[in-house]
Amino acid sequence: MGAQCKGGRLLALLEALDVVAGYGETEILHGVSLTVGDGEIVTIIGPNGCGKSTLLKAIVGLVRVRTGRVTFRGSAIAGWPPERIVRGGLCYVPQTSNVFASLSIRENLEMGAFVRRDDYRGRIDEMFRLFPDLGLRPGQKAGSLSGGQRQMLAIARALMLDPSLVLLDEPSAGLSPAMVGMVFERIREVNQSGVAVVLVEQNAREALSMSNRGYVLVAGENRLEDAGEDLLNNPEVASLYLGG
Amino acid sequence: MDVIGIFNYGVGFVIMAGIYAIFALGLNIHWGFTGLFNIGIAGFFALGAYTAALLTTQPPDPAQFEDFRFGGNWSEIGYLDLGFDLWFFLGIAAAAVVCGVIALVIGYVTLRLRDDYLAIATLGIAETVRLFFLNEKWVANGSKGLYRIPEFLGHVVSPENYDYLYLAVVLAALGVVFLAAQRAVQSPWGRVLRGIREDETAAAASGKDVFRFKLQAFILGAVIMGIGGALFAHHIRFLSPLTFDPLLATFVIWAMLMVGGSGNNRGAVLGAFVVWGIWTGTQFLPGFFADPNLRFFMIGVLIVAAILLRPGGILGETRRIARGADRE
Amino acid sequence: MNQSALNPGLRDIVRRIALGWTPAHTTIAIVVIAAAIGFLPFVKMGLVVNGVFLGAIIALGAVGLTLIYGILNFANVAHGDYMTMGAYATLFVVGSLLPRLGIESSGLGPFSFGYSLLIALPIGVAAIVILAIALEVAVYRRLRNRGVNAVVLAMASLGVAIALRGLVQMIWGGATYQYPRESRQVFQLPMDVRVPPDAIFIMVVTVVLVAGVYLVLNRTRMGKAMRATADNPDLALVSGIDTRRVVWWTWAMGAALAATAGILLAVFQAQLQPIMGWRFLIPLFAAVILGGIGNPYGALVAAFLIGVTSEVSTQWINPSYKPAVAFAMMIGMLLVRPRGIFGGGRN
Amino acid sequence: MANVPASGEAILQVRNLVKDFGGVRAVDHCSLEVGAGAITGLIGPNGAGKTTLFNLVSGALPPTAGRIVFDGRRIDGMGLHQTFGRGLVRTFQIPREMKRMTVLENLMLPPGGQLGERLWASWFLPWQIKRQERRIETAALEVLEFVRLAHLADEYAGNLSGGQKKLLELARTLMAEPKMVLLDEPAAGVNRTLLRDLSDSILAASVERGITFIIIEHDMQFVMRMCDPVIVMANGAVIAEGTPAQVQQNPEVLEAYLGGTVQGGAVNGGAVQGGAAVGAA
Repeated sequence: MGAQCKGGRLLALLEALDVVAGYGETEILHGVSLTVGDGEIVTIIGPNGCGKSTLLKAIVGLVRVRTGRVTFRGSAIAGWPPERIVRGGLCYVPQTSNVFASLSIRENLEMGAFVRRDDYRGRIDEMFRLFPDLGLRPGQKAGSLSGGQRQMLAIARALMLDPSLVLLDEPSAGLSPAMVGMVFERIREVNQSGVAVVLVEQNAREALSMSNRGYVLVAGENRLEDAGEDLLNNPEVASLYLGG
Repeated sequence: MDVIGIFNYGVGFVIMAGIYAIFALGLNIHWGFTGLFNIGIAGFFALGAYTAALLTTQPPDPAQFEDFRFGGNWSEIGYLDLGFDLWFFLGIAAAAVVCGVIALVIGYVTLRLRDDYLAIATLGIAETVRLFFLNEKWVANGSKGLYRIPEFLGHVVSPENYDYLYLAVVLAALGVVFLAAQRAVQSPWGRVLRGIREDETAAAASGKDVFRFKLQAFILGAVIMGIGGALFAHHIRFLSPLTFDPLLATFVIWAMLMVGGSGNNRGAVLGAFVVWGIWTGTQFLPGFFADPNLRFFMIGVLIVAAILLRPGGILGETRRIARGADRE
Repeated sequence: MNQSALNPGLRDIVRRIALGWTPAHTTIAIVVIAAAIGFLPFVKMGLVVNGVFLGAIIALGAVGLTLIYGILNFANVAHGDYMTMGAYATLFVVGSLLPRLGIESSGLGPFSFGYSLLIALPIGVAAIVILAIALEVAVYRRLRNRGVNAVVLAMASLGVAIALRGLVQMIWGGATYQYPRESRQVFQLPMDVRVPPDAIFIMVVTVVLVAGVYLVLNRTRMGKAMRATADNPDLALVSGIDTRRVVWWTWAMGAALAATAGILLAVFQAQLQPIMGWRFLIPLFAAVILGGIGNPYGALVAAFLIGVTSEVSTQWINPSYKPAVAFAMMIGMLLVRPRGIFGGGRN
Repeated sequence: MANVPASGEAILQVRNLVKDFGGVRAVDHCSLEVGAGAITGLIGPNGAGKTTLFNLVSGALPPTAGRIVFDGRRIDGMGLHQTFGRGLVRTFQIPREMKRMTVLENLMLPPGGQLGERLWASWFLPWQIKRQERRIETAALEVLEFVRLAHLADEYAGNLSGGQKKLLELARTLMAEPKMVLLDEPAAGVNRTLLRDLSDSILAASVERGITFIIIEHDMQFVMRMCDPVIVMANGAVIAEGTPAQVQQNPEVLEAYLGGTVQGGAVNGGAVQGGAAVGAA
């Protein structure tokens, strides 16, 4: 197992320990653990159906955690409703239908700031600086945006709360290669502004190359954990994907 | 009331409850087995009743009701009068056919769409039927109503004993409808309906033409309601558009099915007797409790409570255990 | 085949309120308006104007009904009885409560009703809003938590509708009532158009409320959250939107609009009956379906279309067939374009 | 890229199939052939369009363009129940059992040509129906034996475990006596014991009944053990096809899973045409 590149337990921003979760009678996660430090980028990869997306949903409260602990900034958040978790500064971008298609760009961002009581107009301008594409026509309906723009809008919506951690579920899915590069570039910028990022990705190469650490899940269990670059060069990863 | 009075009251009660049980069986085909939401039972009720009445009732005195020209003229065609009350059966058959045809049209338009469109369409047809009979005075005398609807074999029995005869007629009809409904839902046909109710897509993936089966179920339920309406007409013997108030022609029947147990034909019949018992029984309660509007209120509460507390009703659906032909 | 039935994971709750206006809509609008203008010479203007007033009342009810349909995703069969309750609650205030406080009036200026009705109206509306939220907590939320499908929710609303009407009859009986009123002169306009002053009041209230709905949906946080929830309930949840409050606001707006529609209907037809709301359901649902389920602007346009058409139809057919005309329009629409005039609704 | 599968002739041909959802193209000029009698694996990263392809082939969704030929007949544009009638049956990723019907009843539903599905027959021909019912019941019990669910015959289907529901799905398709079965993630969420039952049942159905299978699955061990050939989809099109070993060693496949660079995308683009060429061959 790879080295833990963080100072100690207290510094962990998010810590999931032996999380068991699933839908209906089907158990998808059989005890998965995950640690994210302040300001880190952590990538989770693994074959389809290994439970990557379910893990994110369990953390953010969309899927019930049956056993195990999830702590965020020291408080145990397993069992909290999503909106309470979100208010605490942990935001989540689903893989598909992650924008309100019938709302305008600006309204989408306002919805991202729904729990904020203060004046968030400055934050919207910040998002427009970070994602200049979005600022061009803030009145445009999100449904008419291109795939890449939608993805950016989805990330920007999640950032409206000024979170300390965002969970991104396959932000590159279905995008053209050029767009993928752009989205990853933005994610790096977001991270540089001090936000920790958890990425669930198909696009393992690109994602791991910019991550501090990576996890490989297989069949709802942790299989590998290592620094991003090291994982990338690990031949075991390929065999995990294609069996044999 | 003396013993005979109570007994006669009981006969009247069973006749009405039996007619309602037929409606509950029809609704059970719609909702209980197929999941079709029909809130316009009153429409089929009225169509069935009027159709039967118009075919059997003597034409009116033209001097008295100038507008009323149509009703009953057909029953004068003498050569069909074979000395036996053939018109009674023709009326029931016609009531069934008319309701079936209307159901075919409504179902054809709405059953491919979202489930709740059917509800809105049945509501609309009930209102349209009511308005038709209210306004088209030439058909059925409008709001003044149809009088003197003949009794089946009325000349055979003395008037004071007539209810016994009609009780037998209603119970026989209920028996036939019950057996037909029971056989239909217990056959593979009913299995397809329940499959559609449980999961339409899965039923389609099992090779069933969902639309066709839904349409058949909707028509069969409506036909049963038409028969119920016809029997009602010959029992009450006076029809006006006001007779078919949604309360007594739609809501009560829903309460009967929900209380008795949707998805179970025995439950539908039981529910009809229980709810009709509550409905007629409470009028003997003292003071406030006898207020018919309290009963109205309670019917609504009963439906909501059944959904919330006991979605299966009193009996609920029985699990169909394999007949065990080749087992053990 | 219902497409959402293929996505069981998302359940059947992903719904959108279509607010887009495309060139196709403009074309349809132009064709309809052109046809209407071409038809105009054969039509009595007075009927058109009456139809607009009727359309205003339908619009109030239908906009609320379509919001509930779009956001809570079921056909609220009790909507008409919320109208009835609103009318009767106001009757209680204006007829019983206020007179005890010495407030009695009728015939305010050109209107048949008095200022006491203007005091009673918001009280009656508030009562229905509270009633709607109480029913949400007592009935609908429990069923939704149980994960029942839309038809069972509609069933429950049928029970609610019956109970509400029973309640009205228990308290007021089946008799016909009126708000305190005085007969007033009707404004005579050219082309045999006659406008009762009350109708102008109805129009003003409708315009104000519909504009209010527009502002709430487009300018306020909660209104945008309502649109967001209708669009994508799961995403609304993870965006931190308090969906429970969204549901309450939806009921509150729908019930307030319904209650107002009920009161205005009672003013317009100068009488209250327990069945008035139930009978009104058909034009309401016709407007909702014509306008595309969940689309308040579609419902608005469709309401006036239905109001005018059914009123104008009385030139040739018996006036009491007005609901049947609305019903026929709805069936015609289902045959041709099940998603409504603007295509925004869902099938 | 591998050649056309060795086993049998093509029972299913898909040509230039396209499906758009709004602005998103889920299936993009997809072409493939499936040989009769084979167990074909269909793999690919999330969002590759595998389930959409199933929906199109089975008639749950209409295609935007392209054509589908099954058993010598065009079936694109048919509905679910029509493709079923031609012997093409599917399962769902999340099992869709009839919850308030028993396991046995669930299985007695699919057989086609049931006399008792006619209303009049249910009234007037009870004996014939009873005889037919007995036959179907026997067949259903046999299938239940076959998938090792016989002890649950009278249980409500809604009360089964997730894995048992997967078995029930498979059993349901077998009841239809199909020519071809599309299985959508049959192994997901199934525990190891039941998984063995499941793969045994599929293999036996293939060998004993000659049924053609196409299986979408993410459990690679399962795929590699069961399927030959394996077809790989990415971005809505076929990018590779071959024996499990060939696919495992194909660098493009790994690229598709681990994420291609810009060059990788170009390679994928080339492979799409290659896939089409294979289909046409």
